Formats: sequence, structure tokens, C-alpha cells
Amino acid sequence: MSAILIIEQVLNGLQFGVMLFLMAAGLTLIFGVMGLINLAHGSLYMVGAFAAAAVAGVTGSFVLALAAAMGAAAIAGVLVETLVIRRLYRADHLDQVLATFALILIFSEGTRWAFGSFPLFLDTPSWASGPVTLPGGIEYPKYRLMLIGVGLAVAAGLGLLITRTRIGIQIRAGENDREMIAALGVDISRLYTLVFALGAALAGLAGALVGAIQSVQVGMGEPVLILAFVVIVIGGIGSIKGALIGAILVGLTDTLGGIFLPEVFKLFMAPAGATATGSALASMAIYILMGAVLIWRPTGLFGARP
Amino acid sequence: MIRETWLNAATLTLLVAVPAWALVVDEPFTITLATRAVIFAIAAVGLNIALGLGGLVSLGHAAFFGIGGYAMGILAHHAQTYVPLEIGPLTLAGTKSMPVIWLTAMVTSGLAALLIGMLSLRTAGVYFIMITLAFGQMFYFFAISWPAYGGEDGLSIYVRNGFPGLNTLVPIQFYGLCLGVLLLVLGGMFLLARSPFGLALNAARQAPGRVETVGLNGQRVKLVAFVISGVITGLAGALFADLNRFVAPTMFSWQMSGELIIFIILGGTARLFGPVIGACVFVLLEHLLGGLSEFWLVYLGALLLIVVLFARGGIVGLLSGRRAVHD
Amino acid sequence: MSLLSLRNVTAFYGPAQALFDVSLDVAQGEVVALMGRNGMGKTTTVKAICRMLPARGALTFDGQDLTRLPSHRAARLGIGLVPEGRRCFANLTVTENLIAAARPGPWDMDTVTALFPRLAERRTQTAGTLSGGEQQMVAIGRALMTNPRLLILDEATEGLAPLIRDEIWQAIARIKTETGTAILVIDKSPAELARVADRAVILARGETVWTGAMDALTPEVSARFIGL
Amino acid sequence: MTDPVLRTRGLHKSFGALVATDDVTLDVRAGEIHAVIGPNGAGKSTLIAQICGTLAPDRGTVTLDGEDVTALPARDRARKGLARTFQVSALAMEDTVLQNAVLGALGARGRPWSFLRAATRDRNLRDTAEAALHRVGLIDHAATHAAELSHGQRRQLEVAIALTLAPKVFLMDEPMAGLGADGSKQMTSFLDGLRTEAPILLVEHDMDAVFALADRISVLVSGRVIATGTTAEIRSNRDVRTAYLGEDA
Amino acid sequence: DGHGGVKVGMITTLSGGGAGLGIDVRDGFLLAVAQSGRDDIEVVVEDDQRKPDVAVQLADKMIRAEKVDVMTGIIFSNLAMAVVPSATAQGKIYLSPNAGPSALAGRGCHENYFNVAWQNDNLHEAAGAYANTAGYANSFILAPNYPAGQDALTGYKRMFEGDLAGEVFTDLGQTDYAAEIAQIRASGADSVFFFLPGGMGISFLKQYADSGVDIPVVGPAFSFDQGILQAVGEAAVGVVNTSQWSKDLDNPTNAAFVESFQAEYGRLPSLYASQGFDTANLLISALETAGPDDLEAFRAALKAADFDSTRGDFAFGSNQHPIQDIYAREVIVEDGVFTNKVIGLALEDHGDVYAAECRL
Ligand SMILES: Nc1ncnc2c1ncn2[C@@H]1O[C@H](COP(=O)(O)OP(=O)(O)OP(=O)(O)O)[C@@H](O)[C@H]1O
Ligand SMILES: Nc1ncnc2c1ncn2[C@@H]1O[C@H](COP(=O)(O)OP(=O)(O)OP(=O)(O)O)[C@@H](O)[C@H]1O
Ligand SMILES: [Mg+2]
Ligand SMILES: [Mg+2]
Repeated sequence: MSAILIIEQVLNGLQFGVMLFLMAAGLTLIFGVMGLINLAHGSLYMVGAFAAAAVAGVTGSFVLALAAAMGAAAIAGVLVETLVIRRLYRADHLDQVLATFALILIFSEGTRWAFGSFPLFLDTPSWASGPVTLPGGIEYPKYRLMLIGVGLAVAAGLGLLITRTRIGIQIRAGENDREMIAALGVDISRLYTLVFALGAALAGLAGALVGAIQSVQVGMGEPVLILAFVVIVIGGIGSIKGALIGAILVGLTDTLGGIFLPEVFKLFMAPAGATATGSALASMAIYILMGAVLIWRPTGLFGARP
Repeated sequence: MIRETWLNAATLTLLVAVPAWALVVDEPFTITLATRAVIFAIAAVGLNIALGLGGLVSLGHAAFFGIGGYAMGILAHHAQTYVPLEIGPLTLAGTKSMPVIWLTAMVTSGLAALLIGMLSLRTAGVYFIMITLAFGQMFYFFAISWPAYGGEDGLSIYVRNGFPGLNTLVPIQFYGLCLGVLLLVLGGMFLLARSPFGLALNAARQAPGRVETVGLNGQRVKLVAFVISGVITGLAGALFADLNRFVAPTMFSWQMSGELIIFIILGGTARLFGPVIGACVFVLLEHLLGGLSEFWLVYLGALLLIVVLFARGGIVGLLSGRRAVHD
Repeated sequence: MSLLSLRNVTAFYGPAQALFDVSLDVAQGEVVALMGRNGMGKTTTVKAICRMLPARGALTFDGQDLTRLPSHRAARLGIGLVPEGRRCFANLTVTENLIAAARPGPWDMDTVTALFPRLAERRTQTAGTLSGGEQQMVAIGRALMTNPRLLILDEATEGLAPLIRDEIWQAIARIKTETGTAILVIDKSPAELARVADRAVILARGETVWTGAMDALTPEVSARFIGL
Repeated sequence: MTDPVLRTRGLHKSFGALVATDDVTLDVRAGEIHAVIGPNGAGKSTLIAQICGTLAPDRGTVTLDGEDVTALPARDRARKGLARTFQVSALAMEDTVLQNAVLGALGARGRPWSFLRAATRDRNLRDTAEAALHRVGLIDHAATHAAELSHGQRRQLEVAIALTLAPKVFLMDEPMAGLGADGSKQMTSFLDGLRTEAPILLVEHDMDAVFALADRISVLVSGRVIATGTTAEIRSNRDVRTAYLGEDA
Repeated sequence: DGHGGVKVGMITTLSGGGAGLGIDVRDGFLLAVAQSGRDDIEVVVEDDQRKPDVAVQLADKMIRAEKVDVMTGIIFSNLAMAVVPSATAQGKIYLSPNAGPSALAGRGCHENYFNVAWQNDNLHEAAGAYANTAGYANSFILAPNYPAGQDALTGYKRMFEGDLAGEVFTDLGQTDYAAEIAQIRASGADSVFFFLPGGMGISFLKQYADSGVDIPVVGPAFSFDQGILQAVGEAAVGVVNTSQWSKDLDNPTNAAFVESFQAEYGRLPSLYASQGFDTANLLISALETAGPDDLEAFRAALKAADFDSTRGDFAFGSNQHPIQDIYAREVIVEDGVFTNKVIGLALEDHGDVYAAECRL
């Protein structure tokens, strides 16, 4: 395996990691910071992708599609928050699980009802498609570079919002003690609705951006949901930095595991068996990573120590 | 309190009466459906020992359900192909005897629960949810890509396994067997919740520091609860596989774990009959709504939503008029 | 006209009634002590005022009907709360706790840390790891930083060392004279209350049983309602 | 004089740059109440945590009845006779008062591995628990859920659980906190009688109670013991007055 | 005519991710039933949610409660493996409109089981054969790591005579293929074969097109079918794929089918719709001679396969799996719609290798 291929694969891993962060960003806010278990987050991601596909189909404009994705997901988020989640802040986490599980069913099948059972078309815009040549002769899709940029920008923006602004402080205070922060004069309900909408909009944005290079179909949100939870937990709940680092770790593990594990097994096994075993292990790799991280650090890499 | 007892009695009566009625009017599928509900109930009661009493929200209990299923699948597969099972130097004949299969299922899922529990109990809260999920997913991906027993296609058994003195191929007899197991498990749960062990477990959930300061090892209590819970769910897995005469990696999927949790919340957390009622209602809804329209899952979602929003403490909480024990 | 006024207020925890008939007034610049044995409804009265518990009856602040307002609107009228049990935001640092709900006014970071120099030392520590007394200082500072017109102190000196406690009582006296802030104070030490409070209201079983000037609080009254 | 029941030697603990416990050496003798007082953040709770084992010291030892227990986890120390009450009540809130007390009795027995018989029907457990509830005056509330207790009653329950353990030493962190005037009085007289059963290490800011109860007082400032002595000695100690009590105490 | 009615139990995937396939099979099947004009064919349709255990329960219900004579409908191999063996063992006829796992074609074949679509390896074998005729000598091959994926690579390798530049198993449900594409770029391959059903194929093709790698791609029809093709879009144009059916196959049955399907449902038919349609027509043709009350005769009538299939010639091999032509198709744009055009025959009268193991 050539050095340049290895470098390229590491780059792919980093890129995939940043993409994972983009997918996890909204969840970082809703689950990581606000402490709400929202299983329907993947549905918001799907809503974004479908809205983008619909708008891109009609207008042909990718930028409008992105705006529509964020808008539609934010509206869905506000509806979900005000109609369902708001009643469950005081409740057990388990009630949130059941309620948002129910929402997944409603969103998924509702979308299928509206858009049919077949995947929709959403492609990268012409100005961002095709490869560019990086130093060292690596050819890299332009669109993916753009995704990295957006992902890092979102990470920086969220980090600033949460740690540096008063809104961020109030959100975190609300997670600690909602009643108390309200008694100090902060309209925590409205703030939470807004933050939830922001988280939803980020999910929608990710759905649209990532949907353009993947398939836009019903159920696309569920694998993402699990991955996003994995990312946040590895990084430590509540930490944006942790989520970014967790995402990159997962991206690298997944990409490099898939490539190198079969090779490693070929060193001491018959090729057919090695490929199968290596691939099997590779598909478990991120879960093994999460298990190992949590055994080593029970509250994730950057989570608050109890 | 009184009303909850009545509710439990009513549930038991229905569990006996409905299949009996189905037998009389010759509706064997109703019996199958009831068997499915009862087996899910066993699995969920098992999970509820960890989740309801111990506060251990495991999103990886499908691992034990699946292990139980594969214990049945593998043993029966070897029996039906007359190829002995070789584990290292050990050579075992397959078997079609339920008691042997059950024992194997319980021992293997117990061992798995011990291992997973020891590692997972280092964490708490949401981290615990996620690390158990991780273990479940490892089993899932392993089962999918492990070719020996069918990989993703799963493993079919042609004839249901036998139980001494019963003809398990007759639906009502197999149902009776499963109901018997459920009653045993419920009885065990009832005693356990009130026992010194249950008391310590309950306290370890509510005030972990307190348990340590009276000199008890709260973590070990939780671990034992997790193992007991895994064993019961594993047994349910073996029964489920026997009901379908089929095992597949989907038994390991996180959706399966999620469904077990849904049964518990739907019925009422930490209620003796919560998981039973939750499982029965869910299976019934699935059956009734499934025929309604292509988009029946929307109705299911809406119904579940109504339960969470308006019936705190699940169905038992709603019907017995008492708020959830813990909130 | 009084700043805060409660007339025949009742309140429930779920089905259980906790307040039966509470009436009290706090005028601008006045310090009122709310007294009573354990479990008589002092904290519940505070919760009713701060809209943390639904209540019936006449509840007004600066002429506005409080019963119609959500908690944060009531606070924004100028009610600052130091709650029973401190309730600091455990995962936030000391500084973040203080500025989370701050509103402009004479109390700011500088004046609060001048009052509690200890907090300046522990500025970047998360509140959850503070000592009990330090947390109490955070809770008081946090309420002051909202620059309230009425400050409510529910057991604000619990767990504080005698020296600090003295300082707090002095600070209360200062707040009263310098800023004209009204204060409703609950504390277990009648001697200290006697020094700063103008008037006292005594609750028993969820009812106002005695109201009067502080110096009218005779030992007989104390013995009867407070157990001293 | 007999050997002290509990003794710490050179206990040291720092959090980053902050030294929370600085070479603390003190002891608790049979039959006495030894009070530890000091400004907020002086390290009193941290000291208790190290003695009962929830926090590991950087260095130093804790000896109980002549045995070095420094390496033991909290629960083993509890089994060996260290009973603590919490500054903030830590009870199983959904359980009844009786169940909470039975938990203590179960801890004293040491083996929770009994799965069938109801815990509250076990004669031994129940007797121990009821005796303790009786002593703190909670026996009438045995069937009440802990969540429905008032603040003061919860403190009584804390003490009852400690009693079921029949410990060698009680560690009490601010037992008077949140009690009203009459509640404090009752608690004071209760603790007064308790010392004959087992000595008490008492952390408390209520000086009336401390001066009424303590046989000896240690003063902790910035993690360091600056004085140990009888009530009278401490009252008149200049350093203590400036650091903690204030001039008019 | 005289041979009484028949009750058909259709278990297929109608909700969730794979619903599109099941809906097409159902619609194709019902169309044929409707066109036959027979009102003595009763079809009971149930949704298996793509869960094997649900499928098993439904099969039980069909057999015990609905008392159906014939079963059909299952899309996914793993569900077929769960349902078919026990259904056929209980004396029910099963007509597979889609899945064709090797286990049911070889030693596990059964006199009551008929596959009307293909054996799972067939389209992959055809892709291998096509690669030979196209002159490819060095292929990079990839598929997800599960039985159908393993079968796919085996099938391709069985026919392909060139070398392998690489062989990769991806994760089931994987959505990002940057790493595999980089491997392809570096491998020096002259062709790529992939089997990635559903959303996986869409993701792969889009990302492949965007990567600038321009090594030609072949694959089975599943990623290029009518329903899915619109979602892949431009990225698929020009790709060669193998299929036993195509919309433009020139025979009267097919022309009528395409037209009537479009008229009935307002969309172009897919591969799956054609399979559902053929399955129903097979059943209808058999009913002309015998009914399920005479199982022996009914099986013989089915085996004769005396019906006009949408794919032209159709016959059953000894293991009751199809012997049929498999075509190479190319993706084109036609009136702004992405679709396929037959460009040649990949395999003629092709059966499957497992038939030899079948003792029927
Ligand atoms: N969350 C609650 N649910 C039910 N009852 C409660 C709740 N909180 C308090 N109570 C009851 O309401 C009554 C008044 O309690 P409150 O806390 O107002 O007393 P308090 O005067 O503040 O006492 P203390 O001096 O102990 O703080 C008590 O009898 C108490 O048992
Ligand atoms: N985990 C920690 N990390 C950093 N600092 C800590 C931690 N725990 C305690 N401290 C600091 O150590 C000091 C001692 O705390 P401790 O709780 O022992 O004080 P205390 O004497 O009990 O005070 P109080 O009387 O107010 O309860 C305090 O300044 C506290 O902020
Ligand atoms: Mg109070
Ligand atoms: Mg302290």
C-alpha cells in the first residue's frame, strides 16, 4: 500500500469525521447541552434532506435547497418542542425515549406518505462537484472539502455559542435546574424552543449537505442517529470540543479499520477468511472504540467528571 | 394499590381466557399472537429487573435475547443435521430438548451479562445506555457477518423442539409452556422486589452513596441484578426462536432492545405487570393496525405519543390511577 | 403602598394543600422576617411568590397581579431569590453562575466579589465542587446580580461560618439602608433577625398567625409559634 | 487514657493548586464528641470524605480501633464501624422510612444476597430498624415515604440509619443545618446521649450546639488544624476568633 | 375454468426502508390478477416490515388462519429463508417473486418452491460474463459483508475470466465510500463491479461520479432500477447493468405490461413490478390446468411454466428456478427521465450452478 494512499485514507477518515460532526452537531446541542434524549433527531435530518430535494427539484438552486432544509427542519423542531418535548422536561428520560420513538414512526411514515417509497434525487451543485488536486497529487472531491469547511465552522460557532455567550450559559443552567433559572428571570421555555429549533436546523442542514452525496430516503436518519449518539458519548456529553474529537476518532476508526483490518488479517490468515474476518471486525470497530473509551473514561473524553 | 391488583388479576385472566377462547373457536393464529406477546413479556420482565428496580437502562438487552435465540438455533441445527458441535477440543451433540436448550441459553446469556455488566457498570446514566448499546451492536454485526450459522439470513429449524410430556407443535401447549415460564418469572420478580436484595438494589438506584455508607457493595448488587435480568431475557430469546422456528441477527438489533424498553415504559416502569401489559398492548396494536393501511405505523406512533403525554406511569399508571412510583 | 402584598393566599402540592391562608406585606425598603417552625409553609410561600407553585388568592407585586405571570416574568419585575438548599448550577463555574441571569444595576461582578472575596478566588471552579458555604455565597451573589427590588432570602445563612454570617447580616443591613431594596428573609436565628428586620410575619400550618413590628415580638409569642 | 477509636495521621489532599487538607492529624476518643469547626471551604467535608473513604487522600493514614483502614473502600470502612451522615440528606426517597432503616440493618448484617423472603418481614432486620426509629422518634412515621418527610425528619432518619449500623464512631456533617430552633434543641440533646454509645466526630457551624456538646474542638483553617482544645480554650483562642468566630462570639 | 378458486397469501415489505420493492411486486401481481378477469383468485396482502420474525408470524397466520393455498411476495433473502422452508414443508406452494437464496436452489430445494425471478447469483454472473465480452481484464469488486453480498462476489468471479485488482467487503448500510473509492483509484483496475442494493448503491454512485475516477462500472440491475434510478441521476448515465428484464424488451407481453402498468399506477414499472406480474401470470396459467386441491397436478402445471412472460422465453430448470436470458443494459436519459436501454445479451438460457445439488 503506497504512502500516498495511506495519507489519502487518513484524509478520508478526517473528512468522514468532520461530516459525522456535522450530522451530530444539532444533537450535540439538544442532547449534549440541553440534556434531552431526542430519538427523533434523525427524522429532522431526514426532513431537511427531503425539503432540500423537493426545493432543488423545483428551483434548481442548491443554496435555496439548503435554506429550505434548515427552515423545514426548524419548523418541525419548533412543532416537536412545543407540542411534545416541552411537556417532558420534568419527566423521566424514559418518557422522552418513548415519545421521540413515536415521533420517528410518525415522521418516517408521514414522509413516505408525502414523497413515496423511492429515494429522491439531490445532487451536489455543479459549482462544487468534481475533484480538485491537492498538494502531493491527491485528487479530492471539491464538495467534500466544502463539507469539512462547513463542519468546522459549525463546530467553532457552536463552541462559541455555548461557552462564550450568555445564552450558552443560560442553556446550561437550564439543564442543571430549569425552575431555578426561570425564577431568576430567564424565559427558559422560549430559549429552549429557540435552541431546539437551532439544533433542528443544523440537523436539517446536515441532512441536505450529506444527502447530496448519499441517498435521500425514508429511514436515512436512523443510522445517523446512532452514529451521532456514539460520537457525542465518546467525546463526553455537553462538550462541543469532545463531540468534534469524538467524531474525528470515529471517522478515522471506521475508515482505517475498513481498509487496514482485512490487510492485517491477511498477514496470518487465508485471504478469503481474512477479508471476511477483517471486515466483520471493521463493522464493529466504532462500537469497540466506544466501549473501550467508556471503560477507560466512564464519562467520555471530555465529559464532566462526577 | 387495590386497583393495580385488580388490573393485574384482569391481565392474568385475559392471558388465560383469550387463548382458551381461540382454542374453542379454532383461531390458532390468535394463540400464536398471544404466545408472541407472552414471550416478549418474559423478556421485558427480565429487562425490568435491571431497568425498573436497578435503574440500569440497558439498550443492549437484545444481546441476551439473541444469545438465547442462537443457543436454541445452534443446538437444534446440529441436532437436525446430525453434525456434532465442536468447541475447541470439546465435541457436543446438538439437541432438540427444550430444557437442555433453556439451560444453555440461560448459562450463556448469564455469562455474557456478567462480562458486559462488569465493564458497563463502570459508567452510569446515558453513558450506560450507550455502552450497552455498543455491546449489543458488536453481537449484531458479528452475527451478520459470521457465515457458519447463516449470517444475515439466519437459521431455520424445521420442527419445534420438544418438552417432556408436551406436544409443543400444538400451539396451545406451547403457549401454556410459555405462560408457565412467564408466571414463574413474575413470581420471582415479585419476591425479589421485596427481598433484602431488592431493597438494596432499589436503594442503589435511588441513593448509591447511601448504600455504600451502610457497608453494602452497590455495584455488585447491580451486577447481580444485571445478570439475573440477562438470564431471563436469554430464556425468552430461546422461546422466541422456538416460536418462530427461526433465528436471525435481527434478534440482536438495537431496535429489538428499544422495543423491550418501549414495552416497559408503555406498561409502566417498575410495575410488576407493566412489561406484561406493555408487551400485550404493543403486539395487539401491531396486529390490529397492521391491516389498516400502508401507513399504519403513523397510527401506532400517534397512539404511543398519546400514552406518554397523557398517561404518566404508562398504562398501569393510567388505569390504576396512581402516579408512577418514581418520576 | 406595599411593594409585595399577599392576601389570603392558598397553595397545593398536587392534591395536598400546603398554604391555607397566608397574608403578608413588604413595603419599599423594608425588611420583613418570615418565621415559623419547620414545615409550616415558609418555603412554600416563597415558591408561591416566585411563581414556582400555582397559588390562589391576591398576590401582587408593585401593583401587578403575580398570579397571572410565569416565573421569569415575576422575576423580571424585580424579585431576586436565594432559594432554600442553594440550588447553584452545579456544572457552571462560579462566574457563569453569577452572570447567567444578571441584570444591570449597582450589583455587578465587582461589588459581589467585594462582598464575598472567597468567590473571586474560586472564580473558575465549577459550583458543584464548592464547599457548602461557598455555594451559599454563590446563591446570594447570583440573586444580587439580578439587581432586584425585592430580595428573598430563604435560609441564606445555612451552613455559613459565624464570621461570614455576621458579614451577611451586615450586608443585609447595608442593602436596606443604602439601596432601599426590600427584603423578605427566612432564617432560623431569631436573634439575628431581630437586629435587621423591621417587621415579622409568623406562619403556622400554612396560615399567617401573627404579624407585627419586630420589637412587638414578645418571648410569649416566640414561645407559642416558634418554639423558643 | 485508652487508645483513640479513630485517628488520622498526616492526611493530605490537594485539588490542583488548592490544598484542601494539609497534614491533618487528629483523633476521636471513646465517649467523646470531638467537634471540627472552621471557615467555609476550610476542608471539613473533604476531611470527612477521606475518613469515611469516599475520597482518597494523597498521603496520610486513617486508623480505626488500631487498624489501618486507609486502603479500604468506603463500604468496608462502614462495615468496620464508621457511620456517617450526609450534609445533604441521601435517602431512598421512594422507599418508606422503615425500608430506609432496614437498609441500614441489612448493611450491618453485610449480606444482601437473599432473594425470596421480604426484607421488612425479616425479624432481625426489622427489630434493629424499628429500635433505631424508635430512638430518634420516627417510629410513628415508619410507613411514610421518605419523600414526604419534612427537612428535620429527614435528618432524624439519617441518624436512625447510622444507629442501625451500631458503629464504633459517628461522623456527622452539619446535622443541625436546616433545623429550626426547637429542632436543634432536640438534636443537641439526642447527640448528647449518643456519645456514650460511640464517640462522634462532629462538623457543625452552629456554635451554640458545638459549645454545648463538644468535649474537644479542633479548628481547621485552609486545610490545616490551627488549634485543638477544650471548649473554653478554643473560645478564648485569638486566632480562632479572628479566623472563624468573630470578635463578639 | 373448472378448477375452483385459489387463495394467495402475499407477505411483502410495505413499510419502512425497503417498501418500494414490495409495493412494486404487489402492484405488478395485482395488475396481472385484475387483467386475467378471474374473480376466484383472492389475494391477502400483509406487511412484513422487513423483519424476519414478523414474516414468520404472518406466514403462520396465512397458513393457519387465512388457510391460503399459495404464498408469495417476499423481497429479501433473509426473510425468505425464514418463511419458505416451513411453508413448503407444510404443503403450501411458494412462488418467489424476488429473492432466490442459494440454499433454496441447491440441497434445500423443494417441490413446492418455485422461483419466478432469478437465483441470487444470476445477475452477478451475467455481469462477470459481460465484463469478459467488454474486454475487461482486471476488476475491482465490492459488496456488503452479508450472505447476499458474499454470493454476489462469488457469482461475478464464477464467470469473470480476468484478474482481481481488489476485493472489498463494505459494511451493511454504509453510506460513505470515500475510502473504497480511493482504493479503487490506487488499484490499477480497468473495471469496477459492485453490488450495493438500495441507498448504498445511490451513495456509492454519486460519490464515485464526484471523485473523478473514471474506470467503467458494472453491476446488477438492483442499483439501476426504475424506482431508484431517478435518485442516482446523472451519476448513473452510461453505466452498464445486467437484468433479466427491461422496459424496452421487445415482446408483445412486455409492451402491454409496460403500458397497462403505467396507465394503472401512473409510473413506469420496475424490475420488481415485472417479477410480480410474471409471478401472477405463472399462477394463472397453472390454474388453467389444475388447482391446489390436486397438488400433484398443480405443481406439474406450474413447472410447465406455460405463460407469456414479460422477459420473453421462460422455463424452469430441474430445481424450479428460471432458465432465462440475462441482458446487459445501459443507463440513458429519455425525455428527461433516467432509464435503461438493452445493449446486448450477457447470458443466454442461463440457469444456476446449484441445480446440480438439487434432488428433485
Ligand atoms: N414537594 C412537596 N410535596 C408535597 N409536600 C410538600 C412538598 N414540599 C413541602 N411539602 C409540605 O409542605 C409543608 C410546608 O413545607 P415548607 O417547605 O414550606 O416548610 P418550611 O416552613 O419552609 O420548613 P423548613 O423550615 O423545614 O424549611 C410541609 O408540611 C411539607 O411536608
Ligand atoms: N473536587 C474538587 N475540586 C476542586 N476543589 C474542591 C473540590 N472539592 C472541594 N474543593 C475545594 O476544597 C475546599 C474545601 O472544601 P470542603 O467542602 O471540605 O469545605 P468545608 O470545610 O466543608 O466548607 P463548608 O463549611 O462551607 O461546608 C473548598 O475550597 C472547595 O472549593
Ligand atoms: Mg423551608
Ligand atoms: Mg462542608
